[in-house]
Amino acid sequence: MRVPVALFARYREAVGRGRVEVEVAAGATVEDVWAALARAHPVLMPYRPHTLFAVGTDYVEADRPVRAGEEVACFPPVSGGGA
Amino acid sequence: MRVPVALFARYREAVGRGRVEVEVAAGATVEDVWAALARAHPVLMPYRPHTLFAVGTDYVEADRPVRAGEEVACFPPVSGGGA
Amino acid sequence: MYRITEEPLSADAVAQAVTVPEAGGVAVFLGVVRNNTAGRGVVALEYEAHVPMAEAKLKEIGEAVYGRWPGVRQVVILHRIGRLSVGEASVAIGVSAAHRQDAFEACQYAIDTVKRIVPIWKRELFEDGSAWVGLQGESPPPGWKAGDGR
Amino acid sequence: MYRITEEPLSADAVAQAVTVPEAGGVAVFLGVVRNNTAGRGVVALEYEAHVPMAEAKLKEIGEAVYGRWPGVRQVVILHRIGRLSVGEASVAIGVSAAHRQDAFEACQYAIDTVKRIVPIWKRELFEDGSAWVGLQGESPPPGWKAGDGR
Repeated sequence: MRVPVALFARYREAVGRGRVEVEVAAGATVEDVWAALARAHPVLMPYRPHTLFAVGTDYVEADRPVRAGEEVACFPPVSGGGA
Repeated sequence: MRVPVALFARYREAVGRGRVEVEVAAGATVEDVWAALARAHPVLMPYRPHTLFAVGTDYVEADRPVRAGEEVACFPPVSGGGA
Repeated sequence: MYRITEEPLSADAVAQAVTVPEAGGVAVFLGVVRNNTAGRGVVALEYEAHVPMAEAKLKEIGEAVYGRWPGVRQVVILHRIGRLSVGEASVAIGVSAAHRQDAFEACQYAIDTVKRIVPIWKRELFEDGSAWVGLQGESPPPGWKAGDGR
Repeated sequence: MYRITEEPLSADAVAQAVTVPEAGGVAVFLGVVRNNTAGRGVVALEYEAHVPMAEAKLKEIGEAVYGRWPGVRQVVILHRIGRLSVGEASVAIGVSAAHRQDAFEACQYAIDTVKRIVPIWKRELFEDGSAWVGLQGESPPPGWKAGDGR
């Protein structure tokens, strides 16, 4: 299945756009989506240890299965809020 | 000597004005000023236990001597500041 | 800036007054006139101050803040007097600091100390009367007559 | 009110939004763009957000506040995105409560939690370059080449 992936901050800049699609097998997890993303955009590989994942408006663990139609967001640790 | 006395809040209301003068002996203390004030305005007497005193812009103890030309302020516990 | 004023207070005024290029956090406190005290409906409050002493005490509080929190950049404390309606601010405090923890702590210390030492008094105006707020009764204790006491 | 916005933020906007007749204390926090980070001159910041998720998280934070501090009356959390100059506010939080201690505690909890969980990122623009802020390096580690890794 094709899974849309949203990228933010340095991930978006590294890839050159904020939204890509990856192809994964049915039953794939968020980790599988990341692996497909990093294969297509190897510049992201070193970021994996601190990467956060979200589906919809919630954080998810990497072992969460992705259902058809869901978008996965990948991004670095957050840094909003000011001082 | 004549000592000007400034009154605030319920003390001012009880006496009917915010500034009075009392006559005390040279070397009188703040407590003596209060006593003269309360003699002239007995309505103030029951307030003594919680009364605060100031000279200039500083709180003072009741046993502080009053020098000629100083004004003594007498007032109830403070209640500014909102919630 | 430490001032007793009859003019309305605003959060922006104190926030802007303490915003400086090296401060990253600004904490503001507003004390606002509530519509009730212990369930009794309040229409307005009247604040009265020993103005020169009150301004001196506000300044003392600000200087104590700079001493205790070296990270604090600017402190502003304003207190309004006169008649205030429900929802209006009686006190406005702004504190800026490089880091937010200092700003919060110092702002809280400032309002706690304002309430404790600054010679300001308030009277609550109810629909059916009024009362000075504080430790003493609303009037001489029941049964007391001029001439009692010492 | 929980919103990600490109418009300037103000202390008054959040203070007024949380002022209600039964609240006597209003605490406001503004996070403001500082002119330096660890001594390096900052010209501006750029904030970027996962907007729908960020607004959902702001709302979660507000609901957590109501749950933990029953005395809290109103909570507003606004975060600005886009390019901000030194002295402009990136985040504005307002909390009203019957008593001030609740307002301070809840406001501090809100900003602490915003920084921890809301998907917003900032990049610092220096006179001589820029850098994303956060745990990861500014770019892939030195010596890393595409094809390394798994």
